[in-house]
This record gives sequence, structure tokens and C-alpha cells, in this order.
Amino acid sequence: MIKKSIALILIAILFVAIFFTLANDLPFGDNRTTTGVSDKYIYHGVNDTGASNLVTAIVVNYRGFDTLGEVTVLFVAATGVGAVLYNMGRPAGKKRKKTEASLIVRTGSRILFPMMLLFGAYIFVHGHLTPGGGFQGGAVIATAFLFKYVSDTRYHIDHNKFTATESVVGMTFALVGIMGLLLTGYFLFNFLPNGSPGELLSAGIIPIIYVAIGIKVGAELTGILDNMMEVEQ
Amino acid sequence: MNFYTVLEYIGMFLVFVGALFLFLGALGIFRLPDVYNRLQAGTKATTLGAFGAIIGIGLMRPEWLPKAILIAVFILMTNPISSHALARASYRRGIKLWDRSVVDRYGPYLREKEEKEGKR
Amino acid sequence: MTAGNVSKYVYTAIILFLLWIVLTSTFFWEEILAGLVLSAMVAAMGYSLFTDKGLGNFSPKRLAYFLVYIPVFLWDVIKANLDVAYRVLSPKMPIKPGIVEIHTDLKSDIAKLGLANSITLTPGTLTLDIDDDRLFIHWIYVRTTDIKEASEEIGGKFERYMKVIFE
Amino acid sequence: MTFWIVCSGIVLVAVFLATVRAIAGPTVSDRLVAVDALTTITVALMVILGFIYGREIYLDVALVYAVLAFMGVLIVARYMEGGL
Repeated sequence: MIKKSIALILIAILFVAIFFTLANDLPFGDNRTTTGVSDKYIYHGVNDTGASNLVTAIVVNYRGFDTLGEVTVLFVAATGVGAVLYNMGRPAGKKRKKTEASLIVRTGSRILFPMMLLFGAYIFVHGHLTPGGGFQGGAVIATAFLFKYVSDTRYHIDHNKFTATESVVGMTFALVGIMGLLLTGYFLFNFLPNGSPGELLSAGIIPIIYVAIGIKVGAELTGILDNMMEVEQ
Repeated sequence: MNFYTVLEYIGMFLVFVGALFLFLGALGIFRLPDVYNRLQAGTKATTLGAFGAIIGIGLMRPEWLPKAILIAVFILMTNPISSHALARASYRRGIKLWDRSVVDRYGPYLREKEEKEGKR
Repeated sequence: MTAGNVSKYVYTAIILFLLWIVLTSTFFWEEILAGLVLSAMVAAMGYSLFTDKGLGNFSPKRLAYFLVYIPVFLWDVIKANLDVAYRVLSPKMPIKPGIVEIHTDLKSDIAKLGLANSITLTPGTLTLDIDDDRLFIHWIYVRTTDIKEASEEIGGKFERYMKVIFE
Repeated sequence: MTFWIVCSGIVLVAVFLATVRAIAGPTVSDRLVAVDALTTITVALMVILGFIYGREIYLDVALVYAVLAFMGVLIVARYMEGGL
């Protein structure tokens, strides 16, 4: 009991100390974080890239190559999940029957599924204008497919179509990069005009890349879902 | 007093009513005796509360109105579905009704159905 | 009775395009173009399940009933909330909960979904499960356990609207 | 300004009550009901915050949050009845 109270008092003292140190040193709302290299991004980002969403400008334009790597990481992860789960059924005799979803959930998924897909598409198409982007939009698209899985225990996707889509959009990303290499001498360099920030067709190659990333991420996450929720016949 | 001021006052009223209903919903979740009754309060009151608040904001900023209506309608469509799924799952999980409930037609139905499937 | 594939597809694409317009709330030609392309693509993925009636949903009678239904429904939602407020705020909590069974004549799934959602959002009732034409309703203040009376009291009004709007 | 403080005070009490229920339980469903209500409250709060800060993009965030929160509750419910 005494130990506990001593610990609590110490924590309280520490908390107060940290609070006042920070409160004295860091005035509220002061942007001490913008020093050095980040200044350059903040003050020149919109002019350089034409994207009004600065995070997108950094992720897809300045650091476009990293993003290509990240998408590849996701692809490898999806493949790994598939490899691990491929032959992992439940032990025979212990299979339980899944409870079917009720008619309300099933019908709800019929109506809401296309709408969710459209939300996802909206998010990655507007990646350079509003928060969110390819990864977030892809996650929403995967959520729409998850709704299908939740509402119907026998639902499964057509793997061939999904793999084909994924390959095509992955190749689009790489092709855009190679075109930059050919036209300007740098991989993934922006070769399209920037346009005026705030319009849909602006920011050069960013929208193209984000659409590709969105579809790719959606397809990959759906593939993982399918592997995990596969029904044993 | 022009048109927009009137809209703004209506919007403020709606936001206030919405906040009030959000509070009532939470109070219902806090006070009522079992899961199903709590769901009743939780679904209805929070849905109307959020609906009122969001539409109210939409009226105060007319250029946001379409998207606000979209969010509100989405909530109106999804909230009943999730609370229905929750109620059904609770019953099938074996969570009992309040002991002063007067009638339960669902339990006999489930048992009957199980028997039928067991025979098959 | 279901509509042809073309009608279903066009209906889905139109609804999704309207949704896109609401979502972007602009009329730049780029946005319109993107909306057209995207709604055509998304509709291709989900049109077969989105609707049963296809373009038949746009018939004037259905639209008129739908427009009348909105205020009726909203008024019931408000009544439901005043009801909840009364039950929650009064110190004695006047509740007499129970699960009753009601029957419906609706055939199509979408109409049943509309009925169930309406029931959930209106005074004192919550749809617990649905099986063909039998609905199980959790009622916060049970007034009758008779199936016919309960059906009329809980779902009768909505059923009449749903029958025209979705069937 | 006073108006917003009053409104947020009311909503804060609501959040507190729902959180108490989410912690107290007693069953999983009770907690889930409370969480479901909290997500709806959160969506409303996001829209209100968007208005106060004058940022339309918060509406997008609210929309996506509404989609994801709905799916979250639905999935836990389906898991409870053994449908996953």
C-alpha cells in the first residue's frame, strides 16, 4: 500500500515537472519543429509539386521511390500471408459450422457495397487535395470487400482477376517512373505540368500514382482478407 | 435579419437538440437494465442526435450541406444494421433478457429451429 | 420479378454518379468526368446485387411515395426519441420489455431491410431477427403479444409505404 | 462561443456516461453497445470540430470514420455469434 502511494506521488511529481518544463520551453502553438529541411518542404512544396496536400506531395513526389518500396512491402506481406495460410485448415472433426448472417446484414451489404467502393475511390482520386490518399482509399475499398465477407459466409473473390488488376496497376506505377527516367533523366520525376493547386487535374503525376496505389492496396488487402477468411469445404 | 442568419439560428438549434439527444442516449445506455433496452436507447437517441448535429452544421455552412446530408444519411442507414446485428449476436451468445421482461418469443423459435436442423 | 441487367446497371450507375456529385459538391468538368468514369466502373462491380428493380425504381408513383415517406419517417424518429427521453429521464423507468413476433407480407429483401430499419428507429422497438415473413421485435413496453395486433401496431404503417416503394 | 462550450459540455457528459458503461460492462455486448454509441458521438463531434476550425476536410474524415466504425462494430458482432 505504502509502496503504491509512493509510486503514485512520484508519478504525479514527474508529471508536474514534465508539464511545467514543456509549458515554459515550448510556447503553445509555436512551430519550433519547422527548422532546416522541413522549411523547404513547407514553403516550396505547393509550388514545386502543385499538390495542396503536403503529405501527399512528400509521399508521392519527393519520396516517390520510397512509396514504390512500401507498396512492394505490402505485396510481399500479402504473398507471405497467402503462403502461410494456404494449407492451414482446422483439424478434421473440429470444424464448426459458421452462423449465417441475417437477411438484414446481407441486404445491407448489397446496397452499401458499391457506395463504400465509391468512397474509397473518392479518397484516392482526391489524394493530392484532401487528407488521405492511396493507402487510405485502398483500405476503405478492402473494408467494402470485408463487408461482403462478413455478410456471406460463402463469399469469395476471383483470385485471377484480382492478381491481374494488381499486376496491371503495379506496372503502371513502375511505367510512370520509367517514363520520368526517359523524359527527364530521373526515376519517377514529375514530367506532367503542375496545373493550379486545388483542382482535380493538378500536381502532375501524383493523381496517376495515387490511383494506382489505391487500387493496388485495395486488391492486396482484399487478398489477405480472402486468405484469412477462406471457408473450408 | 437576412436568410443566412435565420439558417444559422436554425442550425444552432439543431446542434443543441442533437447534443441533448446524444446525452440522452448515453444516459439510457448508462441507466437501462439489460443489453437490449440499452440498444434501444443507444440506437435511436444517438442516431437522431448525430443526425441533428450534422444537419445543423450543414445549415450553418450551406456549402457543406450536401456532404453533411450524406454523412447523416449514411449514419441513418448503418446504425440500425449494426445494432440489429449486435442484438442478434447477443441473444445467440446466450445473454439473458432482463428478469422482469414479460414475453420472449425468440427463444422458443431458436430452439425449434435447432431441433429441426439437428434432425436433418 | 426482376429487371434486366442493362436496366440494373444504368440505375446503379446513375445513383452512384449522384452520390459522387454530392460527395464532391462541385461542378468542375474534371470532377464530373472522373465521377462518370468511376461510377461506371464501380457499378460494373456491384450492379447485380444493388437493386432488384433497376430503372423501375424511378417510376413517378414510387418517387412520390418515397418523398411522402421521408417526413412521415422523420416524424416517427423524433417521436421515438421523445419516447426514449421520457423513459430514461423518469425516475421510475416505466419499461415492460419483451420480445414479440410479427408477420409481414413483404417479399423482396430490400423492402424487408427498409421495414426492419424503420422499425428499429421508431418508438420502443428493435428488430432482433428476421426469418422469411417472421420478424422478432424487442419491444420496450409490450402492449400486446398477439401476432396480428402487434404486426399492425409496429410495422403496419411502414409496410404500406415499403410495399409501394420497393416492390 | 458560449454556445459551443455548452454543447460540448453536454456531449462530454454523454461521452463520460458511455465510457462508464463501456468499462463497467458487465457483458461484452454492453461494452459494445457503449462503443457503438461512442463512435456515433465521435462522428458528430468531428463535424462540429470541422465547423469550429473552418476546415471542410474534416467532413471527409468523419465520413471515412463512419464507414470504418460501422464495420468494426459489425465484425465484433458477427464474431460473437460465430460467423467469421
